[in-house]
Amino acid sequence: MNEALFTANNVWMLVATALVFIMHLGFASLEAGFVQRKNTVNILFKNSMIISIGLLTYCIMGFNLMYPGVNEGGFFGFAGFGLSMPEGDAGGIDYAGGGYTYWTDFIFQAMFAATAATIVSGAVAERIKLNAFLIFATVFVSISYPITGMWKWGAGWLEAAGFYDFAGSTLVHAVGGWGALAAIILLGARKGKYTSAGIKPIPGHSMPLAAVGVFLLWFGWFGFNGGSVLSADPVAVSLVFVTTSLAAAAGAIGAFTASYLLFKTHDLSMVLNGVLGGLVGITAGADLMTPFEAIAIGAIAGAVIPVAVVTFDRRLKLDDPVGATSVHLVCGLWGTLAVGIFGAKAGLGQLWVQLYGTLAVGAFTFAFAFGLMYLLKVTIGIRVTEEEEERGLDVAEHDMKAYGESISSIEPAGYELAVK
Amino acid sequence: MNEALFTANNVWMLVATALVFIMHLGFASLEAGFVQRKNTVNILFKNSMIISIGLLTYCIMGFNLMYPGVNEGGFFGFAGFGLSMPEGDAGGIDYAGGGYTYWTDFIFQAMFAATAATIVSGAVAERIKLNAFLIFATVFVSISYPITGMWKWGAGWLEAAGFYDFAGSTLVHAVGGWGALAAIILLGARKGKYTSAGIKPIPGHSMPLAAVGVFLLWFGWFGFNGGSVLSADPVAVSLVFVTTSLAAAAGAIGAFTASYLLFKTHDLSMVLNGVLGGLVGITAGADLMTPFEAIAIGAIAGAVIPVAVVTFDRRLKLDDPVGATSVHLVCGLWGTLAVGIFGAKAGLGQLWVQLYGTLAVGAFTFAFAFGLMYLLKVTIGIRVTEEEEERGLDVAEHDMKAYGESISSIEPAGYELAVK
Amino acid sequence: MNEALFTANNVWMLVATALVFIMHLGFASLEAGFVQRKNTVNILFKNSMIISIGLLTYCIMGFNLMYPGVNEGGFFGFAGFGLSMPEGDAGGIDYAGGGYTYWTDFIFQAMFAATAATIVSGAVAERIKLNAFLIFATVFVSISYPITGMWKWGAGWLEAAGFYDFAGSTLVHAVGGWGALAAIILLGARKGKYTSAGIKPIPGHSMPLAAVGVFLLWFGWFGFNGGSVLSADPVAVSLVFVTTSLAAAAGAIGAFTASYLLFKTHDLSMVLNGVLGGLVGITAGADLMTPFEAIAIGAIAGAVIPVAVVTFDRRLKLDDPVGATSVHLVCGLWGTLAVGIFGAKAGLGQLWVQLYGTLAVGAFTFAFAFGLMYLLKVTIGIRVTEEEEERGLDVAEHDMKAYGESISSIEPAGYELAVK
Amino acid sequence: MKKIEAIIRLSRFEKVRDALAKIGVRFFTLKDVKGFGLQKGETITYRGSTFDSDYIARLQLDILAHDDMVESIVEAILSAGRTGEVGDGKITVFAVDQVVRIRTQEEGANAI
Amino acid sequence: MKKIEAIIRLSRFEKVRDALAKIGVRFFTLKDVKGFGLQKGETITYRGSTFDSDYIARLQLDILAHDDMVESIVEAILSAGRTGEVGDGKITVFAVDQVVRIRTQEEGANAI
Amino acid sequence: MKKIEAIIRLSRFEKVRDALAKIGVRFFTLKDVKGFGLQKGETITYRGSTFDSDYIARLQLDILAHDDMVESIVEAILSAGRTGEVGDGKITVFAVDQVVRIRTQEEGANAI
Ligand SMILES: Nc1ncnc2c1ncn2[C@@H]1O[C@H](COP(=O)(O)OP(=O)(O)O)[C@@H](O)[C@H]1O
Ligand SMILES: Nc1ncnc2c1ncn2[C@@H]1O[C@H](COP(=O)(O)OP(=O)(O)O)[C@@H](O)[C@H]1O
Ligand SMILES: Nc1ncnc2c1ncn2[C@@H]1O[C@H](COP(=O)(O)OP(=O)(O)O)[C@@H](O)[C@H]1O
Repeated sequence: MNEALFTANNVWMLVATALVFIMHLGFASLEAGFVQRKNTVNILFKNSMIISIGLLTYCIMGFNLMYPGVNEGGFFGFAGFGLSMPEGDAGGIDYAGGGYTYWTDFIFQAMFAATAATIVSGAVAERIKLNAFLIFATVFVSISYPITGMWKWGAGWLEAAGFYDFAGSTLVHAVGGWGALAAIILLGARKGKYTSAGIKPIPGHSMPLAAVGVFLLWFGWFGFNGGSVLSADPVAVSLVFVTTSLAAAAGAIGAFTASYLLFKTHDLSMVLNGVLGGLVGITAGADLMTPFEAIAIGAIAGAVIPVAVVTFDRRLKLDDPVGATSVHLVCGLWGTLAVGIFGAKAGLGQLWVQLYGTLAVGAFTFAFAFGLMYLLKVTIGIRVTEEEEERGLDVAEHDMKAYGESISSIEPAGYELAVK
Repeated sequence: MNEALFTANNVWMLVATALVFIMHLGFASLEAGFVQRKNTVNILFKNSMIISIGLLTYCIMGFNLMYPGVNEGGFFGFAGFGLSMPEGDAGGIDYAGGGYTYWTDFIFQAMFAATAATIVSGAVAERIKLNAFLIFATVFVSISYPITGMWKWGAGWLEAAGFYDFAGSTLVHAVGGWGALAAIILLGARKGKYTSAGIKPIPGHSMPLAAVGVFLLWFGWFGFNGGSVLSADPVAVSLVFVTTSLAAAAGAIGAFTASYLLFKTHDLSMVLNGVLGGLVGITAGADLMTPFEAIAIGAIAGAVIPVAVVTFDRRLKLDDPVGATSVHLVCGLWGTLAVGIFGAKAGLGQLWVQLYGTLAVGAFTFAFAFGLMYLLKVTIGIRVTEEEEERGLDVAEHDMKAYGESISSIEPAGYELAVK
Repeated sequence: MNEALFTANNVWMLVATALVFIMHLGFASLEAGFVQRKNTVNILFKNSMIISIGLLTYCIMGFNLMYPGVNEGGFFGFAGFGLSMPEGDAGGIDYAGGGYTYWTDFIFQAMFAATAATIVSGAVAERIKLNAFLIFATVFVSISYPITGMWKWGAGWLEAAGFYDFAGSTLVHAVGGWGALAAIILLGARKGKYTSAGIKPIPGHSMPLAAVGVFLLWFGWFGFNGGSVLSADPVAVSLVFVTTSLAAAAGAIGAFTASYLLFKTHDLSMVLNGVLGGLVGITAGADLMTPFEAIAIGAIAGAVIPVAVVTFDRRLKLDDPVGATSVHLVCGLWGTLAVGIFGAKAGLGQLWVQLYGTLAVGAFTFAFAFGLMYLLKVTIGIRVTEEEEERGLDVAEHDMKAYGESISSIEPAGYELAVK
Repeated sequence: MKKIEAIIRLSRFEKVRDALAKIGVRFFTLKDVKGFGLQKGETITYRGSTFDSDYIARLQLDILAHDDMVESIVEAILSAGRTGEVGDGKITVFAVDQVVRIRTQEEGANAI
Repeated sequence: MKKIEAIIRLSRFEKVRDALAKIGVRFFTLKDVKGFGLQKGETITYRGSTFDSDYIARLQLDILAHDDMVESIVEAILSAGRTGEVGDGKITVFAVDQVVRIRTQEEGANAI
Repeated sequence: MKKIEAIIRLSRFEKVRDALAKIGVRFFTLKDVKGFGLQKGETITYRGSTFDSDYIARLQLDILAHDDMVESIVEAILSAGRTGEVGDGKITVFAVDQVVRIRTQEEGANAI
């Protein structure tokens, strides 16, 4: 390994880190766009706090829980609090075979960690108490996520068992999705959503914000998947770019088609979720697929989205304003299983490992999240009052408005005459 | 060529790919900002679909039409459907002299391809039928764009003739602009735009969205032009960064000055379009210019924008809500010709090649786009009904609103007292 | 130095350049979000012009004022107008020890330069005359900023004195902050802000825009600080990523805590400013700190923000709509001093140099900015009329509205029935 | 013929609408208004300053009705729009000189 | 003096405005209102659920007029605002007790 | 009982509100309206075309008042709302048949 190659590798890993960071803006925009105007400040506040909390707790303990370097093949390990850079080349060129430095490793992984909590934030939007959510997110991201992460990426028992999850269809997305599911079961639906008269849709307040969010997520995913190569290996990274992009594109087409067949209309929110579904779906096997396999995985993920949304929303009456369970949980499962169906590792044996691997992670995460949320529910309470919900969390929790304005600047919608 | 240099080159090409991708968000934001509120979902929907369709069709056939590897110096070639990565080093370090891999080549080019269709999308906004547009975009991007692209970048007859187009002033921007022109001629102006009482301006609904779009386009252009070096050659790429930035800046100043002289006001939409004009203008010769030549090219492009906008809008009565024809067609032509006027290749001979080259591409593209659009017009129809146009395409085509809201969250513009 | 390493270094420096560029979008969004609706076009216009003016003037003279290559250890030097690339390797691999090319050097530094003026733009928003501001920004960025920049980065007297400012807590942020302070003193508060009845807050018109801006600034800061390593040195750049991220995160938590203690509410605008405070604070010593030192610096910066905002706003009655003085001036000072308190260079001697260094820069900048603004005030005037201020600068200066709309597209807030 | 203007809470809109439908009011016009008054508005904090928005968002319903319907409409709004807390709003009744239906040019009682 | 309130379609605004201008109405006040009623609103789909917005956006014009102008104003609105389809809206005329022009403090007929 | 409708400039709102408070008007309803008329609107330029927005944003205050308060309310608005430039707006007074307070069902004068 020469210094130049090490440098090129590390440059790529740092760029990937920055790209994963921007996914947090993607999530913030998407979720802000999909909630009502009166809850916009709240969701932006939560997402600003999650990335901050995520980075700090990962520095304090998460990183050493996830990559303990001990108890290989096991369920749990901990290398102590804080970060300690190995001296000299051991933290540099020799740290990861010339792929990246110790610091790069930490910061890349830290950006991932906060993602799981962000996924929950969208699902519980518009009704969860701020302090309960912040406590939940802190504990979830600093304990639950690293433990299941260690099982696979930290050389734990799933790694030993041959489970494959390239960039985290299970370890990040399904984990976030299970957390979201546990939370919305305990939390209940938004007021007025399920009435005796029927199910009332509660449209998000800004489609442009939502679309900006999805494009930024796609952009960030180049780092999320591309960085998971853990070096700048030209063929590997460029293949991942191709499979990731094609799966996202196929996800859009899949969702477009399925939602048109189901609802006879062109629903932008479905296409946007379809893109995300395709991205989540390809994530477990982005390095294993041919372009056409990537398209197949993405198209199926996209087509599943409208069905999943309607199932959660109407059949199960689980209220998820941004579709986080459909996108991250359902497509995360699908992507994990797809590794056993398509691509270089396809086979019944692999499919079986993928299945029990993802279920094991899911069972742990769901139990952890449910227990934690339940504890919060019976202690400090997890839901705002009905009146606060009606007024909106922006005023109730933040004394703010997202689009504040003084009276002297009220601007009526413009009207114009023909050119003079 | 050593592995480290290959890796560094390829890292840059992949970063450039991601940057070109984000231009699609730039276009989506810009176009959404420049249309009326009631057509916002529609434009976001189209732009989400175009990038997806573009990537998939380019994978299926576009790439092999544009880079057939056969019929050098000719007009047309096709290497068959689908992608096939050359085995071993032939698809890796040896694929492009160590510049990038086969996969990188495909995905970088694929991101470019969808751009041409996106340019059309803005010009036809607010009145085209969704299905007609999607069919048009699909055919345009998978057949017309690759064919003219092959003429130059695929080693076709224009390459042989010495035509120069570094990153696509003609092959991408003017092509998109000609497509837009053909489309708006057949489509006609928006209802109420040209009345007996005069010409009615129809202001876009969000200048912040438009400004975000332009900054993102500029950001992405570092990849668009910088990646067109096709390696990370330090001097070449950094020169391209300099010329690209200075031309954009000069475009802003040029448009600022010209629009102030013409209209006696500081029109933000003109300055934003001026930045884009400067970028389109420098694109053909970004690697050939000194800083001062870049400034000259950009300033002229920027100054041309207000004149072009007014000419299309008032003299020719061609209704183009986002100014795509002015920015991409006019400045694309200008940039192509500028290669014969400024910089390393300047000269009458070159100017002549530039002229007939860009006209040849334009003639083919215009004819193709006009024919295709005409076919759609006489078959499925290309224009929504008057009533749908009045209600807005969001409701008419998507049953959605961009800024939906339930009544209980109506928030009046705030009013405040002095601090208590 | 081999070519591959040079290429990898230069790739990183160019990526960093693009990231610093996107900070201009960050500033534009943040400032647009924090002003009233009626002044949105104006702030977007100013920010589009500043980056353009900044790049052009830096090309014409700023670069050669800041890096004159003469008068080392001195106060002033000038290498002549325009750019001239050293021939051959002298402008390439040999230019900066293989770190980057001459062109890269210029464009990276040019992106920095405009930042200082952008900081002023937020503080003076909603009341400054457009032409006065543009003249101020042009002169400030082409003369004042490069001169103080030369003192340290151009090998001037502060460099000789041992003053340390890694990426510009003083040279960029405090400089911008001092300029802002001088400007708002001369300009006075917005009409109606300080009345006999008390202090009237004037809420910004879009928290989503502000939040997007802050995330983009954080994103861009990876290039701002990471690029200031001036090579892609893996350990150095990755450490900077870690310290920068942790300081930003700690800034959020610091501002969250302090503003909750002070105001008993969860103020999003404070948390957003806290992130920026943390980023500004770490900037002077991002390469010198351990993670925990970075957290300490960021947390203190964040906690200082609410106190500083209230002090400027209520005690000093200096009206700064976006909090630029608190974020850039106060945290810039703090970050500069922190180099003498925390990290590898900590010590009383260093603290003393840091103190007089930052004060010297501040004194020059404040005097320059105050003098310049004063000159403009007594000549062309710097403030719009009361009536223009009331109508909003968008209409008064630009004849535009940020959210224009024709009457036929007025869309009432939606209301829905239960699903049929 | 009378015109009834009712200022109600946002949160009571659905109940009032349903109550009106039940007694046969098939059309009305709705306006977004702001109620200023002694009722406390929302407390807003921005950058460390707290202030009071001294209004509350309200809805105004305008209903044209035959004289004999007025009483039952008022009743319906009273019972559906009431929370009992300060700020429930007001109902006002005005005399109308003339009503014309634009579509048919019908006048008077037939136009309602 | 009378006050005329006319609820019209958005799409008829320009015609009505021009018709009013032609008969010499130089001032009026415009409000954005929502019409609830039997007319079908827009069908909206969101994330797979379809629902009906049960109102349509309308404009309300308030015109103060001398008694002798009322008839021609009503005529003008009737002819310019009519499409013949359900939902064309209504014109209502009210008696006014007093009008004052703020600028000049003129009262009554002179204030209009 | 009377209803007073006052159309005023945005920039005079605070003065008018304070003037009303001083004479004991504790409640009113506020509406955003657009004034069309001879007063020049704002000139807007967009992509090189100049046009005139032919309205100006205005506020409408609706105040319910006892008969004996009407005069002083009109006075208060006249003095606080006046700039003397064209476009200061108008005050209109209407007779009210009936007022009911929703919270208490009080009717008539007590309901104001
Ligand atoms: N005198 C009035 N003139 C105009 N509007 C009024 C008047 N009194 C009340 N309103 C309107 O009715 C709303 C609620 O009435 P309010 O008197 O506060 O309720 P309550 O009768 O329960 O005390 C107010 O916000 C205001 O919009
Ligand atoms: N009784 C009423 N009270 C108040 N507003 C009404 C009434 N009837 C109609 N409107 C208003 O007029 C609009 C259109 O009138 P509508 O009766 O639907 O038209 P048409 O007379 O053609 O059937 C409605 O949307 C509503 O705003
Ligand atoms: N005849 C009218 N009918 C309805 N509204 C009117 C009428 N005259 C004036 N207004 C309203 O009052 C506003 C200002 O009045 P205007 O007559 O322009 O002021 P001035 O009396 O100072 O000339 C107008 O914009 C309009 O909203």
